[in-house]
Amino acid sequence: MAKVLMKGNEAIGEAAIRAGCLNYFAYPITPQSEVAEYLAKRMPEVGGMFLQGESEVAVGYMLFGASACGERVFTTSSSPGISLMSEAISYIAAAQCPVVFVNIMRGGPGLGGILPSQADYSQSVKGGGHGDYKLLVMAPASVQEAVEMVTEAFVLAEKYRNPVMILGDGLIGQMMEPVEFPEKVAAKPSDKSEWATTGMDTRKSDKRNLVKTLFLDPEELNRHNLMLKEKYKKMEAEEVRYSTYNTDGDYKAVIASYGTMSRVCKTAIDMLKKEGIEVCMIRPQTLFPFPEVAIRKAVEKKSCKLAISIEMNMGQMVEDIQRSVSGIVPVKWYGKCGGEIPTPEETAEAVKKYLNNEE
Amino acid sequence: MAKVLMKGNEAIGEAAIRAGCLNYFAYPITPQSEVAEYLAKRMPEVGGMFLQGESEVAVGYMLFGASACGERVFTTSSSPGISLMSEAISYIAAAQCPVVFVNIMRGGPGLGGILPSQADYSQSVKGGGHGDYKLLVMAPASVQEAVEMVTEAFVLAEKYRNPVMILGDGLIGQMMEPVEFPEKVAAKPSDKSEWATTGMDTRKSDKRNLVKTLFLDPEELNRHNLMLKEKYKKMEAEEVRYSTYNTDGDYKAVIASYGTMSRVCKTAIDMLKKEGIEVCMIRPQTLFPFPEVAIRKAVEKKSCKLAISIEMNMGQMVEDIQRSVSGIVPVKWYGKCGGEIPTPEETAEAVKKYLNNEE
Amino acid sequence: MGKTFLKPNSLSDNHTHYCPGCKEAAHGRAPAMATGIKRVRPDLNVFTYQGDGDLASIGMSEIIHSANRGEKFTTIFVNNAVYGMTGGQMAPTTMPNQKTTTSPFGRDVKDVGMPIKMANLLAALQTPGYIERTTVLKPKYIVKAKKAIKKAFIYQMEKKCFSFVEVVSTCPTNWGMTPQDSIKWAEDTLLPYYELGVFKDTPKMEEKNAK
Amino acid sequence: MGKTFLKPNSLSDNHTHYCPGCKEAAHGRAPAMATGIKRVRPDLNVFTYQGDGDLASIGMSEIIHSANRGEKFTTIFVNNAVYGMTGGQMAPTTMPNQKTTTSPFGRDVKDVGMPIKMANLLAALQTPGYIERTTVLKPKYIVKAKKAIKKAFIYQMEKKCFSFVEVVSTCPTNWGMTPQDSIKWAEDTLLPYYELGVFKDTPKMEEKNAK
Repeated sequence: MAKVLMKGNEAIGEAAIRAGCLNYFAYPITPQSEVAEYLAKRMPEVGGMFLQGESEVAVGYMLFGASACGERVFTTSSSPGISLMSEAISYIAAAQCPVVFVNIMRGGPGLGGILPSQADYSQSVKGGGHGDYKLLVMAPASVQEAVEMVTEAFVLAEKYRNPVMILGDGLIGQMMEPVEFPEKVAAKPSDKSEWATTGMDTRKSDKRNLVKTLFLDPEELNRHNLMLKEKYKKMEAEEVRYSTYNTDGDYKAVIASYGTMSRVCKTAIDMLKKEGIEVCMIRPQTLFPFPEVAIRKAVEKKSCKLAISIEMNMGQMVEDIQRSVSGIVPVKWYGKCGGEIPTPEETAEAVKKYLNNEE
Repeated sequence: MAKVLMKGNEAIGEAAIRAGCLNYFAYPITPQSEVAEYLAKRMPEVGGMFLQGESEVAVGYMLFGASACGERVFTTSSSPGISLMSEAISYIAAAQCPVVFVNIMRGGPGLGGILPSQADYSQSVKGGGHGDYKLLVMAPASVQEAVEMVTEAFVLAEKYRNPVMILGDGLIGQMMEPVEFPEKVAAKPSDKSEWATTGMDTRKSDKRNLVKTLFLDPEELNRHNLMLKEKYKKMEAEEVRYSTYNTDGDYKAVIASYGTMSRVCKTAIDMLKKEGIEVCMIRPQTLFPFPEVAIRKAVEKKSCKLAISIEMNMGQMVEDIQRSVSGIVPVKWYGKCGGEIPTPEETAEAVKKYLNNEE
Repeated sequence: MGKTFLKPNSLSDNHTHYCPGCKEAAHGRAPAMATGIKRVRPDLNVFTYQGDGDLASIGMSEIIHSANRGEKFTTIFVNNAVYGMTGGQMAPTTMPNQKTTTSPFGRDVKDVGMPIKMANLLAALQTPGYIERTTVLKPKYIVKAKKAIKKAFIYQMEKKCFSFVEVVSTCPTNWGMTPQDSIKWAEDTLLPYYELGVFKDTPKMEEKNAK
Repeated sequence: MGKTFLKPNSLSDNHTHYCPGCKEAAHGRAPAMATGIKRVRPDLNVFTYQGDGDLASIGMSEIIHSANRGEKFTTIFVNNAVYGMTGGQMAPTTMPNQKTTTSPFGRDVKDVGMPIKMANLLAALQTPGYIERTTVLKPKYIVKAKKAIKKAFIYQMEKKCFSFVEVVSTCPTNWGMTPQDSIKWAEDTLLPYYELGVFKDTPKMEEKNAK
């Protein structure tokens, strides 16, 4: 297929349709409203469904209901909207429904601002709703990668019967880039007959499926949680994705960065290289499961003195880097947030300062 | 003052009143509804105010409004209810309002169960709402300590102008224990004239206060976030609280445990001692800021082979232990969740197995 | 807690496992969940079964918007003037001066307003098609309630409209009364305020007009 | 976005800093925030200023419950049949067949129902004291709108009741019209559906009855 020039938000909407997801519920919020605006036009053309919910709280449960019927369904929102879905996300994870969420992050906390940010890392990867659950979290660094991750998100969500979160920053949603949609996208939907409440007529079965999250018997609830834990372990074993940059030489520091920020880091690494300073990057493409081993191995190289987490937030991934490097090298942080995006020059400068022990 | 026998939920309500907090908004949810039921009777007696909000979402903003006026205000809820407050919590932290939250955790995720749990550790300590913010999180291990922490929570909330979360499990709310209320509790409210919107007449001032979280200028939002970050660093420097148990001898393992679970661990440690196995415990009383240094120092003792996080969840504190021990010893986890509380016997057994390398 | 489930011609005998498939929504969110189901599977029959706190307090927005969009499912609203499952707290439907665990001195209407009449409120919207308030206090009322519920499901199966059947009911446990006393109290106190009757029946009106 | 702020006798000249203190609530939550303020500081004058999506969509529950509790603050609801700040999406108040960014083929009432008349809906509750719909489309309407807003604040200062003033307005930018065309469209389309007038004035009624 030929490349087309598209805004990230629109490309995400188109990618979902091409991945066979014809159901979309959403509520307006900047900077992701273009997804709804695009799909309001596009869904009727492909026989799909779009409903603007009355609130993000309601949208969360619309997704839950639709997914519990075994239908592919997704939503897009931005930071405060995801907070409002927290309760529903916990329910959806508990009930093992394969909903795909896209968070085009804006500056926070609170009302914050409408410019790009990566400040919902902890919310998506660690916390968010109540209880023990994990989202499979993917962080695209380009419009092209956003399209690919949306495509894959539905497959992974169904493989694990688990919600998947695409964590994009405002730039991913707002910028235009050339994008190529995958040829074969509509992967065969997984067999849902064992769990989805599709109606007896449809399934031609005597078995009555029940989608629930209430387990009043504590032993049963403990077992349910242990089963979920096993599932998350399996994700950790099988679904870690990351890319590397400039890892061949004797680098002095490992940068960990994801999403749009990682592109700035690449340029900074090139700039440093010209000055004779070798620095490499591990870019997590999945934030959960996290590429712990890759980062640990990277810092084990003898020349490496430092790991630096570079994020468009106040240092949320730092703790995962600390866990990963286990004290082998010190872990530093550099970043800005709320729409302020560090320039390659500032980033290179920050790395140099750390390497010179100035900070 | 003499000791009285009280149910945890009621003692928490009484403690808030004695701490000078006469404003309470809440929504019914098991297992914390007794706080509202107690205060519905008690508030009128002391000239206080209780309003049952229509939802946890609304309660979150009632708290925000009341606190922005400079009044002491608190709420109590349980796991799904806290998820529904996530957006408001992010706003309240961003606007630096000193609201006190009490979460009497129940089994999750989703609807889960109504029995005790500690499965909202990550939500409270790491994630929850969107954006870069931190709650000061305290975990009481007894009704007495819950009373003391509620008392202190208002002081700390006002000192830092930051929301404080008391993270209790269902047992803390439901069990009856003898409790002594502090003599002098109503600490002098901090000076709020610089920020609270108390009305011009009241303040006799020309300065117009504004409570807001919107910063459309990215530089301003970045500065706001850096200021918040400094505040959280100050908490990390000054407010870490923990207690220790059996740390004198040459222990083989360090247990980290908090809340009700830590009481089970104490008994397990005593049992192990009788068998000649020395194990110590660090009990975090603040979960943020986290007693990293104490745990690190504890595992540095030569005899120590292991750190074990013991929680009524699937292992949420483990990552903080990993960060703290920085690879000095391996980190293990033991726990149950959803109302299943490990017995001292089971806990001792789990510790022994780890020490014998059986798992 | 609200429950949303798919109803076949008759429910299963198994009390906890409805068929052919059942889902549970969070407190208040059943209408949103039912919307989600109906939008992707309009062929399935869906109803929500909700109590006072669930529907009239935390779920107010969801029921109003679902009704106003004309989602083609059925809501059965059991109004017994109190939160049941969480243990008898004051609901938006609690009567003036009625004592509950969170209104121990009785509901003070000066402080928290008058009880909300959900059927009346939903009838103030333009879209919803069928709204009736019934009761099951005595056998003479039950026949009407059954008819109303049947009509609600027929309208759904005919893909006609959103239907809402309020059922005024008792809660002896949380009212602290014997079942008999609670029936008397409900007849004397609830029925005069929560007037029974059809508030809206658009399909019937349209049928009449068509003739 | 909803804003809740404390109003003195006259607002400050500074457009972004109201006095003597101002707060901003999240989208839809201004009435909850205003409730919080009024419950702890009943002496302060508080009003919320809300748009379509804010009040009629995401904030539906908050406005209904605040109104029903009879919270003694004032709500000014600017109804221009579309989301403004987020860029012209369909609101619950959007007119049938009206095109917006999320209803590009026009609002399909068969799919999402008829527009919600907020003043009418709130008037179906028992508690709220003063509810009026006004407009500022032409000078002749503005005098009435001013009077309504003044009355709403007087009722608040007299601690009488919750007051709600709906103001039918235009949004030329998001309607894609010239200001002049948008006034014509609003008069021809909005006013016949959103009928102007007083829906409830309990303090006035009570005064009459007392005489």
